[in-house]
Amino acid sequence: MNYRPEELLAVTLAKLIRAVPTAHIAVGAASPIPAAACWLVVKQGDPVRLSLLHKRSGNPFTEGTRELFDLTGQGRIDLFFLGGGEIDGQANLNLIGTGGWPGREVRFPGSFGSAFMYFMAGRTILFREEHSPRVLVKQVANISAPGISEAGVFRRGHAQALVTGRCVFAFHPDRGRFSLASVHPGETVQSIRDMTGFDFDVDGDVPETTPPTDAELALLRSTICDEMLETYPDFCARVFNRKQAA
Amino acid sequence: MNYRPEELLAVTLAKLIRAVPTAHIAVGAASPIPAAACWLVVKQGDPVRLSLLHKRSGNPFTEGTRELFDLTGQGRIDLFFLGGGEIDGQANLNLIGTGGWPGREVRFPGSFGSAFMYFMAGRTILFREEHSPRVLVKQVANISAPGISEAGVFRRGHAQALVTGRCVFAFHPDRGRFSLASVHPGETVQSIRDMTGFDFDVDGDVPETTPPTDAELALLRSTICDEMLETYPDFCARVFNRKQAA
Amino acid sequence: MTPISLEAMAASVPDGALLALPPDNSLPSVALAKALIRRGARNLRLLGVPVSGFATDILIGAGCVASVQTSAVSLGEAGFAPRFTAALKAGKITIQDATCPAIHTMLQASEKGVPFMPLRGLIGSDILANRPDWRVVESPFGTGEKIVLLPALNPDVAAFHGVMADSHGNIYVGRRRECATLAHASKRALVTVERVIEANFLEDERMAPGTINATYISAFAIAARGARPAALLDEYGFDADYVATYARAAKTDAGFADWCAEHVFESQAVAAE
Amino acid sequence: MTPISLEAMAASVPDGALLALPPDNSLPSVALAKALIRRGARNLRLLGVPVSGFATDILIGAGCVASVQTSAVSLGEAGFAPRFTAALKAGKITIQDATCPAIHTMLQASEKGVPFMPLRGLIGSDILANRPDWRVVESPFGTGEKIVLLPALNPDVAAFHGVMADSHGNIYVGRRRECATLAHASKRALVTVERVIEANFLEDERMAPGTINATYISAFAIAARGARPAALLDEYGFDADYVATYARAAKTDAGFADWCAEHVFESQAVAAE
Repeated sequence: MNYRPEELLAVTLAKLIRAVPTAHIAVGAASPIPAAACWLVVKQGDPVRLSLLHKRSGNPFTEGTRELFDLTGQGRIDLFFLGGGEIDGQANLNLIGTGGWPGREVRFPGSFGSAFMYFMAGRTILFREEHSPRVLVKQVANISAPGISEAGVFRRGHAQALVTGRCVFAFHPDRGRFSLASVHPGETVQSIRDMTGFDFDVDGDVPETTPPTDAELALLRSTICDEMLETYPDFCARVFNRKQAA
Repeated sequence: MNYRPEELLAVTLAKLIRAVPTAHIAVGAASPIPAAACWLVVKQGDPVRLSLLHKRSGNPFTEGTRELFDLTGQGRIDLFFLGGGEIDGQANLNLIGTGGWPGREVRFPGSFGSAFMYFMAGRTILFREEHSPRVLVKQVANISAPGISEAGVFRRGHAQALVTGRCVFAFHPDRGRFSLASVHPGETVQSIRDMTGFDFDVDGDVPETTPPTDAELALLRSTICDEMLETYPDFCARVFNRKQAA
Repeated sequence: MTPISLEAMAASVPDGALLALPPDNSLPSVALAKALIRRGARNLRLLGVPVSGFATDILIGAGCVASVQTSAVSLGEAGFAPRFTAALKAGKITIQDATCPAIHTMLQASEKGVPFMPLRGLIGSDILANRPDWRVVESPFGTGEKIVLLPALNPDVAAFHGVMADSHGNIYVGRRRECATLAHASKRALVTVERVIEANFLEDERMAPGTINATYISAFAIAARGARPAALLDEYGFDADYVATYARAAKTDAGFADWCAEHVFESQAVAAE
Repeated sequence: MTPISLEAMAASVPDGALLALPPDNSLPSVALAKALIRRGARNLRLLGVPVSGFATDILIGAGCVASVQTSAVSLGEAGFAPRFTAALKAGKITIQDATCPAIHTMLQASEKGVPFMPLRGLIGSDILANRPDWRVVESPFGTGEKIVLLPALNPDVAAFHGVMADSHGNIYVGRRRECATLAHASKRALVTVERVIEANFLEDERMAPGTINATYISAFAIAARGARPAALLDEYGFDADYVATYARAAKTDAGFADWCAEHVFESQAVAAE
């Protein structure tokens, strides 16, 4: 394996981005791998606008921090990324904590904008590197943002997929369930079942997640690392072995 | 008479302003006499903040044109000035036009912010130089902004007074009627009745409107004219005989 | 993002569009209004943000307009808007009256992506009585307050004149933030500018606060003095003589036609100056 | 308007106040938070606008806080906020969870002077289930849409750190317009700044768009590097090492007490540097 797991994930996310027409993506601060995926799509030549939310210089918003939410409310954000301390089989997200409300066992930082963005973005890619029964649970302890909504509730988009360190799930809002789309090298349907707390569908043969090409790796390690260095110095140092100039 | 009618009106308005604690006044563009009154209050030493809405340099608003209305909605504007193509005895204002909706006989420019400001400013001084049965009517043809409101409608303030070229009326929101507060030199209660389309109360003897003092006139013609020259060049030329430097 | 021509911009505004225009104190693109007259636009539904001025009056005079939604139509110091007044009297246009903060609120509802937004005031006004699209509700918070809910308003096209565009299509409008709200709330924003600057305003802390992100801008065109006779921040002042001359000429159909021939059609170069 | 001292500003915030604080990416006044610790403030009800960061965690650690309303409490790259987490577990504070745009919306309602404002999303979230002060209604426009109405939120005190004040008390915050909304929505706005400039920012077209009018500012104090460890526009960057050191120290009560003694109490001069 001539690539790092983070590089596989970035390339995999990039393919999911390109699978659907996408004009504008917003990316949060804590998401270096999704950010790398977005830059990959841009550097591969797709005319995608990226709004990097916590970029210090060139912050895209001039109306203050509400602008991201207004922009998304207007329907101008085609794709957002979300994670969760817990994610369940209905694609419900828990960023609150485990145990009773408001996280009596383990308190997570909180829901941020998830209870709005998950409804109002054109679609969401769920991303969580840790793939364990602790994170991928049958039912989340507390719902920060629901995976599907009842009739009468305005909802522009849903989860497109859930990408983890072990596999890619596709989400089907009509049936409110995930199906296994591909497994990363070294994983099997059974190994995924063993590590997943929720039930999911397996429709036919499940392929292996396509590894990065040399061209993709070259892009990631050069121009994409350049773009990311200011916002994600630790990530660039760890994954691309690149230090920021002092 | 060693003063102009506009100067009497400015001084009269200034007295009405000072009669009630006033921290912040907003003044529209078409209101040079109210603006002069506000400057008079300021130059007489009262710590009043003036927001001059159409001042080109130093426009007080940095949130765009909605900020005046937001500011007033917040309860931060203690006093606003309004006029009207028609004003009736209940202090209803018509800035729409005469005849059926939307002004089939004579169309006025429109209501501007009156349907909001009249409710949300701490109080309003109504000002209209023309005092005739054409303007001061029994009932306005169309209500841009009502003088009083029914229970259950949030209303922060009402008309304090109506100042015209002939007299000062006080407004009593509890009884929804004007009373004659003073008549300008040369007018009588009867002459006011003759020129007023609506019925109003006369409580005891009606004094004559106090004329400007020499000190007030000196202020108006010097420093206040200086302040007003940029925004109201025509007014300063006409009333104070001052031309703006080229 | 590269500029398009003013005439191409005018061609991109379809007949019948709901076209939002700021008034004379708020960066109107008079250049685009004139180009719309030249292209013979028809049945435009104008929205004054929140009132209407010179650009609205000339579009009405040239027969481009079917209706106006606004809080007032005025030429300011130069008085009533003559072509608006004449067209309304002749039944050639309809008007839907509002009040300034109601228009801001309806645009803010679109900006936030909500279907409606509340506004105080209004109750007891005939404006409300003539707006079947507005609703009075009792507050669901148990206070007994009656309050108006206004529906989101989503113009087809917003048009205004910025000071400058940068290399990325970001537009500088300074403190005239109502143009930003308008761009956010509209399906398309068409902007004329004095000039294009090789820069990225969003990377410049001093420029960014007065900038509208290019993500909201559909196209921009260079039109020097494109707000004239309106003022443009500290770039140039209000041309009161120009408006007064117009107000006198436009009192009659013939006078307007002459004015229009000279100031709109005779030479685009002259018109844009 | 002339500056007051930082300690006088802290003294003006009463115990029990609803105190709104922007997070680390949005001009927090860490200087004022430290001064509040020094004055021994108690029972503060903090509001994260729309999330909470370093300043909130140190105020909680010092025992100044009774409750937090926020959309998240985090030290960003440095991880979970240790004093928040410990105090919540120990039952020393309560938390009222929200989601970012809900907090913006509740402040915008106060900014507009309306009693409530709608927001999409939220329905089906346990955040909503735990907010008895929020309402779900069916749109009165006949669409059948269910939507949340949020009540106006009017903090007693807003505190943030601007770049500079001018001679009139106008405050420059650049593109961080959320500080303006916060000032508009609050009963009082207390602002620390790096410096005071002899000028009127409202008379300067380049400064005005990033300025908050003094009409919303109750008082300002000079506190050099007053946002630190947070960044201040292009003035200084985020001090990740300072926060990481804090996060390690504040894992324990004793570690926090030591950190606090050194960084809050030892010398105001050092703390403000």
